[in-house]
Amino acid sequence: AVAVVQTSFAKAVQIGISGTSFPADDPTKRPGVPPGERGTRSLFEKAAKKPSDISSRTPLQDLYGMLTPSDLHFERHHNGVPAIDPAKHELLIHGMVEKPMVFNLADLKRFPSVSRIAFLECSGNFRTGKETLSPQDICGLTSQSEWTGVKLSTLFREVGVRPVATWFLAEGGDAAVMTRSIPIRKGWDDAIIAYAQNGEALRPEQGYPVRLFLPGWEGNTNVKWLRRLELSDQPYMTREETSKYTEPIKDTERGPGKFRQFSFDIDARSIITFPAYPNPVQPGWIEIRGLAWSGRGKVSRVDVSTDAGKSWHSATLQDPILDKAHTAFRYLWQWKGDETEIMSRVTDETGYIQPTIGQLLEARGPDMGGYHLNPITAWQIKRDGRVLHRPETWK
Amino acid sequence: AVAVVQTSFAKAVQIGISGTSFPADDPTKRPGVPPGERGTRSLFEKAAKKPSDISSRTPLQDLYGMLTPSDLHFERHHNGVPAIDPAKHELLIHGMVEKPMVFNLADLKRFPSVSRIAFLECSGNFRTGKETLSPQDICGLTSQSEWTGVKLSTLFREVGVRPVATWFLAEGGDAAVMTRSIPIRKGWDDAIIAYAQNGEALRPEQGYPVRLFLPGWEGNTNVKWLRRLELSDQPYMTREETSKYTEPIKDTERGPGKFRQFSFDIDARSIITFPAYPNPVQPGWIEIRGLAWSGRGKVSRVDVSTDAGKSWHSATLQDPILDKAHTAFRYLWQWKGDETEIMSRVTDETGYIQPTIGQLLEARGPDMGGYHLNPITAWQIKRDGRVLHRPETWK
Amino acid sequence: IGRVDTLPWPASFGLGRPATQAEIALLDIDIRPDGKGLPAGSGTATAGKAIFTLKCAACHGTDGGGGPGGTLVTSGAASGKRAEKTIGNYWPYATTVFDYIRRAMPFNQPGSLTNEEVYNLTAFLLNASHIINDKAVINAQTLPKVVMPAKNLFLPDDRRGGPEIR
Amino acid sequence: IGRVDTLPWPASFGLGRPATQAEIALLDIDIRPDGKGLPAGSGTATAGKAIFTLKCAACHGTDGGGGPGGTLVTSGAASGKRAEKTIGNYWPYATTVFDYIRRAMPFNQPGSLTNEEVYNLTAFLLNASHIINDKAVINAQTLPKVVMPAKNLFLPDDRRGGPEIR
Ligand code: HEC
Ligand code: HEC
Ligand SMILES: [Ca+2]
Ligand SMILES: [Ca+2]
Ligand SMILES: [Ca+2]
Ligand SMILES: [Ca+2]
Ligand SMILES: [Ca+2]
Ligand SMILES: [Ca+2]
Ligand SMILES: [Co+2]
Ligand SMILES: [Co+2]
Repeated sequence: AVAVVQTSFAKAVQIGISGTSFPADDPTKRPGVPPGERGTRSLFEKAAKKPSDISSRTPLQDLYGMLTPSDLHFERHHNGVPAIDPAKHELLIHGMVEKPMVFNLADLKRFPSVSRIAFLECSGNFRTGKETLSPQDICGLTSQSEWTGVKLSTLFREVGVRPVATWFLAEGGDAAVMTRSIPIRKGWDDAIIAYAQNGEALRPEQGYPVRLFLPGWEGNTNVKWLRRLELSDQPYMTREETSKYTEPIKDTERGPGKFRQFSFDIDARSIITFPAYPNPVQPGWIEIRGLAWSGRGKVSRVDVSTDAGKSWHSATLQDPILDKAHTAFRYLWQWKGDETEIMSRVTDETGYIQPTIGQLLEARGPDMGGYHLNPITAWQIKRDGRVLHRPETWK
Repeated sequence: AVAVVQTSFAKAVQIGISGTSFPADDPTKRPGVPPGERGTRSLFEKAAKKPSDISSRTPLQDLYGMLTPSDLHFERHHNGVPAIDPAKHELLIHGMVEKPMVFNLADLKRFPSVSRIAFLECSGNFRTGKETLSPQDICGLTSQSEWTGVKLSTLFREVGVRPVATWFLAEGGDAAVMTRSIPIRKGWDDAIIAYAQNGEALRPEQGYPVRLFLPGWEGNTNVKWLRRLELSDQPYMTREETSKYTEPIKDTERGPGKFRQFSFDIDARSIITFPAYPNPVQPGWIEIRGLAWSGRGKVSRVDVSTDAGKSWHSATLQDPILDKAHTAFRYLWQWKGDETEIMSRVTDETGYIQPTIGQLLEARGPDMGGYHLNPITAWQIKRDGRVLHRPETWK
Repeated sequence: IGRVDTLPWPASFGLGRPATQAEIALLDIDIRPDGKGLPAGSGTATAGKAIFTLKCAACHGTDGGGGPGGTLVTSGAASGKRAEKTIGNYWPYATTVFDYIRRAMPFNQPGSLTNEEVYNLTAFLLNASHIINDKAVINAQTLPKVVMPAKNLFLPDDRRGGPEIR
Repeated sequence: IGRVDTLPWPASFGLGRPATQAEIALLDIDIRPDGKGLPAGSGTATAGKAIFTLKCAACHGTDGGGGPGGTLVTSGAASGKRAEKTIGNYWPYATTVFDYIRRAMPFNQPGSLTNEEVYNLTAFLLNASHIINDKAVINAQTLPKVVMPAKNLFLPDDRRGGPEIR
């Protein structure tokens, strides 16, 4: 068919009046691809995650709006993505319950359901130390989806959680058999046993066929490939919640050398994704764009500075501003070609204002580790239009 | 690597204590797939569009929440999906403007931007006539995305639209060189020149690299692969807006045989997507689920009947309820195994109540054609659990 | 209906580039009902019939009477309810025939016709639909003056939301 | 902290099936700090060392001193700021060593160890970290009683939102 079109096109060029002025691959002059079963992505689009051995980062600087395409959602797993047959997968709920029960996927989908758009961020989502870092490098371990599933409170009710239960263990069916202990209040509050993401079944990298989703809480607690929940009157002190997702703090009463444990909440954070490394800018009007979010509720405001933090201007927030969700912000700026630094600062509805790294250091001590770092992040704008990360140094 | 794992797994079964009780393909016993550049979809998931020669329908009965995965967004085009090189694509705006201008994709992306979640529906989105129709068959030409782009009003301002201009022509760069005339008020109001969808670049099937998006207006006016806008003081009377997207009406003053033209608004509509053909149900508690939307604003309420329309119950609407957007609704129902019919009925914020096909016939006459049909749609629940469409017959 | 400008924005963002008359002319292929956009050239039904037989009849049938690409030629007003909707009974403006054929046909070789060919094909289809006689010459002056049987069939949308079903 | 039930819902949706004790036992592999979950069996450092050399040393180094899979054995409290965080200075409960090894190690053959092997490896790593002596027998009774150097290092989260940075 292509050959026929090309031949007739060549003829058209000879006889046509405007044919000679159009490029040979003019898409108005050849029938396109017929309707199909699955859509495609343009081969000209190159947005991709950046994988390491243990994670893969969302290309924030290449995205638009507040949602993350499911196949660009960040990955973090502790021994790879398992291949799970949904017909064989079950969720066991036992321990301090009246009725230990097993639910298959069809059961879970029949319960009353809920959907919400919310971010998911790894608490280890921070990098700095050199100028050539993009938003993806600095903070690509956050993504946003519409999650659908059954509220965990609905299942708690079904199995009859005993009043003595204060924690539950969530266990994955991956090769790491990932486990975390979760305070029961989160289960009653807004935890979701999610089986869908952005309109379709969860993607394998996000826990197919079923995961725990804890709005606003650090990524690792959102156990993927969920196979078991055990209700208990104490935490299990798993490796992840002792030797891993804990961080040095400054304890003014009991002295130094203490560590924070069960630090679930994601502190409010924002980052400018445009302009950002590696994309240069031209002088003129620039719409500064970025994302802001908080694990404690809604974004109240975002301020932007274009003079290295000397003055701040209120950015426009894109509706809808959702609870525990990435919120797009924008600020219109005229860059006249002078060297400067631009940065954003979010305030959430609890009144928490995103700190500088200096404020974090002062509050947490000089050895504050790599978790829950949410500092204001600055981009240097060079005279030639290059945009570079302003590295933070403290160790 | 796979061979090594399998060998060591066989050994593990011999020496392990629980190994013998787990299936041989237990995903907890072999490392999974490492982090990657693009995520995958489980091979167990089969949701797909249903293509015809001219369109392809979204599998509404297989989806969750309010968003449509981009590769399952419905397709409707008039001579295939073109392959467009974004570096060569430009948008020309001319006609009744002070400054005829050409914008390339980089230009468009630098203007102040906007994002919104909204549905897109083809005005020919209705089928009936037999019992074995699914939501996809009946109304799969509607989908929802988060669209990002520049407001057309921003570009109107840039080119200096003259006060005499009352319409504009939108023209696509596909093989049909699709054209529609649009009243200028829509351009000033909420039209978007969209270049992104669900966080990433538009998909080719949805108009890559740039399309017109007119919230709440019939799909055909949302010209894809947009290459040209011409401002005018009259409509162009293109083939699509005369011989095609027009429909018979009852004109009580001027007699029969009249046709409605420039019928842009999508009337409010809803459909139950679960239970629905082809999926049978079991007796017991069933969460009736569906989507409701209106081209004129927000969904105010959805009522559900489980007794063939005799009584109606208010359904729960899933937050956020957005302007001109699919809104998920739910109603909990105990099915005791008796034969019945279930159906949903939306009311939008203008007070418009979704009609029955009888009401439509009475208002529009017996020969009302196939566009803008939004009747209440019923599912028959058979004693054996089969769920069948209740066909509407009027011709 | 322009807009009073109250935005705290620059008058221009300085993006894009001015369009030249030459590049506008290349893309500006639309034809308005008043004939604006019609190119030089002309056509007759007789010449059009020959081209139609060669390039169109395979999909639309001999003389446009029907085929896999649809029926183009029938006559009678839309009141004859069973009649297929075609140029002769459902196209309110003759200019649309020229515009549509030039931009979209033949379906398998869109954009391949010369203006002269399009004028001839337009004349042929209008004549076959009993709208013009077989001597009529169709050009930029005559085409907008052709009065189509469907001219007064269409009414603007009166749906406005609210309780009323229309 | 159960909840008073005010939902207009049935007491049960009747979905899912009761879990049998046998299937719970198969999946219930976690070990709590109080020892709940520990299976029969026991281990010693000497036996553990042999298994470690065979199945673990390639990734964690001879005696756990470090390798591509990370360092398992160092000693000294966390106050020695440059010391790597390991079992000997950063694991508050000995039960976690058993739990984690059994569920996740060896990395390339997870879930392949017998309980006896896990007891032996646990004993080896606790001994190498100078927490138990090389004669100690580790089993369901003794493991929860092992007092770890890191026991009192951890404080609950005191971040609560609001203006204060913590
Ligand atoms: C390969 C098949 C094919 C050929 C050849 C072809 N057409 Fe078509 N034609 C179609 C199809 C298919 C449609 C409908 C397109 C759509 O729905 O958007 C159509 C539509 C039309 C219409 C609009 C009909 C209506 O009622 O809206 C006209 C007029 C037309 N063709 C004229 C022509 C002319 C003149 C030629 C020759 C120069 C031609 N066609 C050659 C397939 C063809
Ligand atoms: C093929 C490589 C490999 C082998 C073999 C291996 N490990 Fe590991 N081990 C790892 C990796 C990688 C990690 C880190 C996993 C993670 O980050 O989730 C790890 C983590 C650990 C940890 C946790 C360390 C910490 O501080 O959190 C322990 C304990 C451990 N391994 C013990 C063992 C034992 C005992 C064996 C043998 C039975 C073993 N490993 C075999 C690669 C290996
Ligand atoms: Ca031509
Ligand atoms: Ca993952
Ligand atoms: Ca085993
Ligand atoms: Ca399409
Ligand atoms: Ca024109
Ligand atoms: Ca247990
Ligand atoms: Co934490
Ligand atoms: Co319409």
